[in-house]
Amino acid sequence: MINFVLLISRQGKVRLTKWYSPYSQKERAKVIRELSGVILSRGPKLCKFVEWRGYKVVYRRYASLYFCMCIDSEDNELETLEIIHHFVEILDRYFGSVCELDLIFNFHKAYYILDEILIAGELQESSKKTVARLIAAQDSLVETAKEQADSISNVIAQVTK
Amino acid sequence: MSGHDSKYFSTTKKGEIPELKEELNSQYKDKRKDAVKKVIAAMTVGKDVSSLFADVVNCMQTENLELKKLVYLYLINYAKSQPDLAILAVNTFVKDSQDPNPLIRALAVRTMGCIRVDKITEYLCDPLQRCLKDDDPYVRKTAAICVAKLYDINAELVEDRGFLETLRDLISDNNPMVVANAVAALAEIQENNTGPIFEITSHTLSKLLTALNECTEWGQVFILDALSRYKASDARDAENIVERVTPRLQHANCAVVLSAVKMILLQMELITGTDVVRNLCKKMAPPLVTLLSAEPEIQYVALRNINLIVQKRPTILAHEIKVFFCKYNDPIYVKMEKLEIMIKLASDRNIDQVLLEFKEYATEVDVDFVRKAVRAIGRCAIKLERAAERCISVLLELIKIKVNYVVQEAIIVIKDIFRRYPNTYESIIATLCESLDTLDEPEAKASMIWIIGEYAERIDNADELLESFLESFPEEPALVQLQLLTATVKLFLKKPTEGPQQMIQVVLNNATVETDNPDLRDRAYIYWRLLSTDPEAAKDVVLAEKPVISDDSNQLDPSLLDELLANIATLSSVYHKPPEAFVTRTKLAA
Amino acid sequence: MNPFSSGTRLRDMIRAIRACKTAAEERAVVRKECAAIRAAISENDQDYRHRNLAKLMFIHMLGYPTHFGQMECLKLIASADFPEKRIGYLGLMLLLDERQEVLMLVTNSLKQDLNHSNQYIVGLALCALGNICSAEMARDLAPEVERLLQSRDPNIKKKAALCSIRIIRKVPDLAENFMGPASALLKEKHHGVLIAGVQLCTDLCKASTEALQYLRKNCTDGSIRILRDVSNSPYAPEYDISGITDPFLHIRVLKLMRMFGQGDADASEYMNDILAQVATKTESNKNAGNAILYECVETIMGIEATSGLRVLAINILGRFLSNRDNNIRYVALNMLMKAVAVDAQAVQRHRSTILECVKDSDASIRKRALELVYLLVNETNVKPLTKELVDYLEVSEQDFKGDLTAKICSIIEKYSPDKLWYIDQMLKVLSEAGNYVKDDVWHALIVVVSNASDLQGYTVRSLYRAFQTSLEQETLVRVAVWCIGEYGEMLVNNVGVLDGEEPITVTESDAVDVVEAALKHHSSDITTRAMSLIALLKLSSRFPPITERIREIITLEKGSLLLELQQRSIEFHAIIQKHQNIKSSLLERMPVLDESTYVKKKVGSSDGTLSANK
Amino acid sequence: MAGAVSALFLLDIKGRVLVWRDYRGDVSAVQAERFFTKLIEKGDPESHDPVVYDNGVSYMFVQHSNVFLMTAARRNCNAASILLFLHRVIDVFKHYFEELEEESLRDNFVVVYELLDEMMDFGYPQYTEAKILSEFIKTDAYRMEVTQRPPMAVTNAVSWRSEGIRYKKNEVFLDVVESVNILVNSNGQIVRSDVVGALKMRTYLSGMPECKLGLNDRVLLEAQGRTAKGKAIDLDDIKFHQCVRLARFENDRTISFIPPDGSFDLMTYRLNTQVKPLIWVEVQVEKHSRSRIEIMVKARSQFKERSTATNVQIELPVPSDATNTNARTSMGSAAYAPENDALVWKIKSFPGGKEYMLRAEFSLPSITAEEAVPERKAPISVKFEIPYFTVSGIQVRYLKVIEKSGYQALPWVRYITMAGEYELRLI
Repeated sequence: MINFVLLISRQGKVRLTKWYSPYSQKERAKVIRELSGVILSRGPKLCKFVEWRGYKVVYRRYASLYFCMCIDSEDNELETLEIIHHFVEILDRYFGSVCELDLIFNFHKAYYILDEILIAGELQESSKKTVARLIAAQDSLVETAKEQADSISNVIAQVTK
Repeated sequence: MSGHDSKYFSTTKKGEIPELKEELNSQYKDKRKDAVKKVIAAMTVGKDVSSLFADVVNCMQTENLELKKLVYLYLINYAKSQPDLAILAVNTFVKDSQDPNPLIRALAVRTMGCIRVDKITEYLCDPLQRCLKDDDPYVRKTAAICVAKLYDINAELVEDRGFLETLRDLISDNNPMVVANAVAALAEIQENNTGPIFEITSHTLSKLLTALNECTEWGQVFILDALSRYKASDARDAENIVERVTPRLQHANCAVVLSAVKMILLQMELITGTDVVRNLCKKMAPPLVTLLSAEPEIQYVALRNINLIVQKRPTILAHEIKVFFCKYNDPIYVKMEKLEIMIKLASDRNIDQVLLEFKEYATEVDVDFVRKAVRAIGRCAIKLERAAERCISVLLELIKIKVNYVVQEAIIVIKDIFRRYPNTYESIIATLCESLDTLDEPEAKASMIWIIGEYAERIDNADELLESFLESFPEEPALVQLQLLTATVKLFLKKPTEGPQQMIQVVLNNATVETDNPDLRDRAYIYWRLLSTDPEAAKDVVLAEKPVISDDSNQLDPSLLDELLANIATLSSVYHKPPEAFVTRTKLAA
Repeated sequence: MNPFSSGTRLRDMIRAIRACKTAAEERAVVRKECAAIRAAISENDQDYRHRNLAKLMFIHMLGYPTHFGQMECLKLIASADFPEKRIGYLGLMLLLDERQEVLMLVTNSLKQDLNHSNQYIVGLALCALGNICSAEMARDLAPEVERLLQSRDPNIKKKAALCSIRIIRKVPDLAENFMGPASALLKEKHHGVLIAGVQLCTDLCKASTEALQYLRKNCTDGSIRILRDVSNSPYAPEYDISGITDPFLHIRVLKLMRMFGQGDADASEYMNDILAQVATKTESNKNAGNAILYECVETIMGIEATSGLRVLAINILGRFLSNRDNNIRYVALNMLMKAVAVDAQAVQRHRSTILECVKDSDASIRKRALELVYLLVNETNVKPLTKELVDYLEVSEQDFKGDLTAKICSIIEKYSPDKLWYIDQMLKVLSEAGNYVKDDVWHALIVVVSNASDLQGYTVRSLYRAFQTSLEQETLVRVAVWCIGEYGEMLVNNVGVLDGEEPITVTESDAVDVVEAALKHHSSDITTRAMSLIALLKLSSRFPPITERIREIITLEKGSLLLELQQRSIEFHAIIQKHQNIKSSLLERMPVLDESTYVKKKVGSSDGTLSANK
Repeated sequence: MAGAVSALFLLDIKGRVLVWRDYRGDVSAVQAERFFTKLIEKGDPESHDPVVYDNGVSYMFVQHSNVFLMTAARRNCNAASILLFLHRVIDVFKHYFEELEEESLRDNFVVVYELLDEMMDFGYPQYTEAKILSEFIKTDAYRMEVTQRPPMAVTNAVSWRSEGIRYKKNEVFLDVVESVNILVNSNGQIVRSDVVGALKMRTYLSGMPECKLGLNDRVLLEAQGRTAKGKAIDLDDIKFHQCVRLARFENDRTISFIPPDGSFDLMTYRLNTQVKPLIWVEVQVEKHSRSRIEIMVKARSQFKERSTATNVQIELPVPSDATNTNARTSMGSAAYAPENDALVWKIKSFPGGKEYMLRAEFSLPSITAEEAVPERKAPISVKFEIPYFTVSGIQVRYLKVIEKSGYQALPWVRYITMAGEYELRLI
């Protein structure tokens, strides 16, 4: 299983963290510090796996961002690389040529997407199209609610004018 | 597999190197300059631009000082990887070293010395020779350092070409900066050499003391540090030197002050007049205290040094303990050092105040600092007999708060208090025993076990208490096992009843056939043999009278202390280790 | 209106935080923002609750405390509207985890939402439950989830399946309740549901043997069919990854098949064909294909496969090992470790390649390779392999020296053909990397030496020589000090000189010099110093003429602040001073620890720790 | 004895190299990484002491804004000198780029390299006078094609001042600034107090002026056999700018110097006398329930009525998750400053012999933090300024300026006392 997902920038800034196993706040900070130290200093030609406290951390770099997933030692590292890429492609499709800033200012959307891909640290959906459809449906639910709210406040505004 | 990743999140450029190559060979001066800047920028962020070597060197022949500096910088970086190409640059270097502009002459000789390529070094000799005798002091001061550079690359060459003599001549140069750099260079060469390269005679001494008044602050440090090797011939000589150095204590530069303090302390060794010594101590105190108003990093170095100084001359800061009280915003590393010094300066006169402070610190949030504060209280008890009781009552107060690490730290130090004042404070053992189950740190456990063994005859249930540790004997760290072994032997010798007799069997068995630790086995067998051969002798040996331990606040061995004092302000004095403990002579093939 | 609810937008807050240059600046901005949020919370501000929680999530991600906002998640979840619920659940998953008591308060809301008519709201609840539920909540809500496994909506079904995984991980007892619904999922067509269902089955097999038996019986065929379908599937753009249809499904079903085939010849038999097909037909020029091959190899190794299939698997690993991609090399090394148990000979063929990997510039590969080399050592190759590794020890990176040293020592201990070789190798390691050698290793060395009476003279002399150059290597110093104490006279008298050994001239006083140096050297710790004291005591018995000098050295420690040193020095001083008559009997050669019982004990204890870990 | 450093690194906040200058070729850029790994091993870099040792290399560092300045050395170098040098490097960079931060270093890396080359040679500190350096190392904006030469000052005995400076109006401003440092225990006892003074000068003088400063220094006045009209004072420790002739001062206590151009600290001094706290603060804390806390504060000025403290600011610590902090004051205004976990009470003007009150209330959230660490016990800190007043009673008796061109230059002298580290511990 995937124990946690970590997204860190080249500058060591955390862009997304998702914990599927319990870690206290203090441990989380320590994990992030340790791993960013190890991963950011690895050269581009080295393998994308780091053994760490009996687990394996699989990472993949996209420009300035490192996507990391910590898996159990018996899990398939090569598949995890594909899961990371799967996530990135869906992000890319959603944001339209995704960039780091998209993930910073819309971090909650990145989380929504991740929640359609992984649950309980396991893969949920292998179809990018399906994920996109589910997210779009939920986004539109939110939009509708917002429009309703706006129109209500408009009505109120009209009345109280 | 990274091929298609780049399309995400990225803005990469392609073909940077060929583009730069083209620009470097542009016919326009400005374009070339910009290109070299780009190359240096790339080098700065760690990209490998060594393949542009020939193109960059081509830009070297220029009137533009800025461009020249950049090209030189590039050369320093890559000459080693391209020694054959680096030779191409030699002509320009030689030419530049005769440029009418002293800035360029100095730049050339400074840079050449940084290019650690043997072939180039030979070409360096003639320009260096000239520059050492240059009219401009700026060039001479640069050349002086360059001799040390050359020596580092090829010592023989330096000796053969007589550069050492020239360097020694520069000590008499009329320019103080040149003198200072010559001193720095000579001192360094001497350091790597067993023969007498740089002997400080009384003649050089007075030259250097004169230069001291005129050179830059950094130069003053070089000179003072070099002079600290000088051995004064007698007390009068020493006093003279001290007199010339003392004004440096008023310098705003902390490094100058510390190096001056070093000089004075060293010379004081020779001075016999107690008045003179007392007077000097009085003079040094205020500047040392003022160091604590400096930047925290400097404070740290100062505190590490003051720690040494007060071990040698306790009176210097005897009345200044308050300045070492911790401020709320002091960085933790400063607080830790202040604590050390507070222990050293604690006296019967100020102990009440000091204890109040320690108590305050013992309730802070930083665990290491709290532990250190607790230990400090105990160490004051060991140091000050008349205050011991007050210290112990503070420790007991802290134990009552029942913070685990505070209790353990307290027990460790109380064990030493018992060793310092036997038969005085044992009444508190009962209180200590209450915390027995909470001990999980080896040192605290070992200390408690020692206490039980040592006072077995006064603790009614000593056998029960010790027995509670026996079950886990095989899993305990060696430190605890060894104490448990000795404590059980003591118990048995003091109370040779059935219970202890069984316990000693268990322990001896555990510590001989059930372990592979040779040290533990040796220890157990010796006890075993002793007990079985001659029980009376065993009593005599194991329960032999212990000398009372002494005050541990000046822990350093006197000869080491002297060596460290001779190294005041240096890393050695920060580490409290002799230089050979951390300076390794291996050179990296970087 | 409180003065802080300036009502900055989420975007503006993020911008303000990004503009900070130092940690201190950032802290100040965040603290101000948090104070404003706290004020809004205490005023029960509804309009901004949504936004404030979003801000808190961002702040939480940066590592600041956000405990005061936890209740806000619950309030949002309890709201009737989807937008509120969506952000509330997200906050719940980010700001809380299973260990917080507050989490229990959400159980009721979850229950309601699991029964909601809106599938997306059900989805949110399942997701939250699947990601952070505690054992208690798992028990409370398992019936709801079980029911949702039979929902008609694939979105709910797949989420419920994964949520079930979390539930049985937290409460394995519940596994049986899920067997039936789980096996039904394998008949679905929807890939998401299939993937989730396959995983659920795999986890059920791990959780309970009963489930394993049930599923093996009912689903082996089904799993084989899924694999066959997906691997023979024509081009399916929705699931295609570099020419392969749904590698994720491939891999997960291969995993499940491994569960079924493990130790079951019949089930394995059924799988042979399809595994052979996957192993031979899968494209290996892209990562996705390799991921499948890798999983397939593992399944082949894990089940009762035919020998032909195993050869196929080992060959795939051989190809992986020579791949230029470091990822592939890494997984090859990883899998070869499992292959050793199946076909050691075949793995041995790659030994030299593997040994090169130990020296790779990639730390991950080095570590894997070292583990593998360790498994490959046997009596015939131990000498050359050890030499390679010891030579490499000298130039290896500092960070790697610890692992490397441990492995070398363990190889030497396990496979040494003779004691002389063992001692020589150990001394080399101690001199080169003594500071990385663990206690049990040097203890064992002393056990061996004390059992080899013909080699004691040679050993003590070698140690004496090594000491001169490796004074900084703590464990070497300890072993040297102990041996000099115990066998001092053999050192001085050149007892038992071996063929080809150069005799040396060491006086009694030279021997004492060495121990004294160890006692006083700045790098010596308390153990080394304590051992030096015993060695000195022994030497006073071995070399009576210099007893007085030894007594003087020992006396110096009588005031030592270090308890152990003081105690020893007092005792030893008393022995020398007052009990000369019994001294020699106390210090006779120490009884030897019987090597065979010792080895047995050591193996026993390490087994013990292993089982404790399981 | 004292060796030199091998290289100087400028690192960003995450420990990555921005610029580095290799002086001796015996360390590599990898070293910077090792340094940082070692540094964060134990957590926060800011709490690490400034000397880090790893495998034969000693690293010394200081932090400024988002930049680490670090040297790597394989020898036993002068730590005091190097660390101080790093601080001077900061000053020089600040002089050049106004702000020293990652961005300014990146934007100006060419000048940074040039400066590193000039300030240090072969690992030995050489020259750190920013003003003089900027005469021959120019930033892009001021670069000229004319060939630069080293200013005389670089190697002169007067290394801090160039020749040929001209002003139409020759003026000297002298500010005497005294900071009161005080630490009061929770029982109201003064634990420590001292005064640190500085004579801050700004000179706008032509040519090479010789200056002489006279103070009411007891030692000097007694040596001259004079009893001053006013009070003579004892200064415990005096530190002078390098322009002051130390030997001369040692001899006859004369403060004579050729000043640098512009502003500098001519001298600093320290006074160890027990100072009566100029502003006294008393606090009472009442916990009404676990979540509601009330504090009452009294502040009293304990100096003469004719003086007035200005910009008084009293910082009262509150827990980091305090909510709804409300305060009422009898004078000035109080506001919650969450960035400092404090309630800040500001009083613009606080005459001597007065007493003001503050009453504040706040609540705490019902859920406590997961790993609730005990709160740091911050003290109350006080800031203020009292113009026209010094605690020590120091007086500038004269400041003579003599230049060969013979111009007249009038000195302008001001006195001010302010709070330094002024802390009162809470219970």
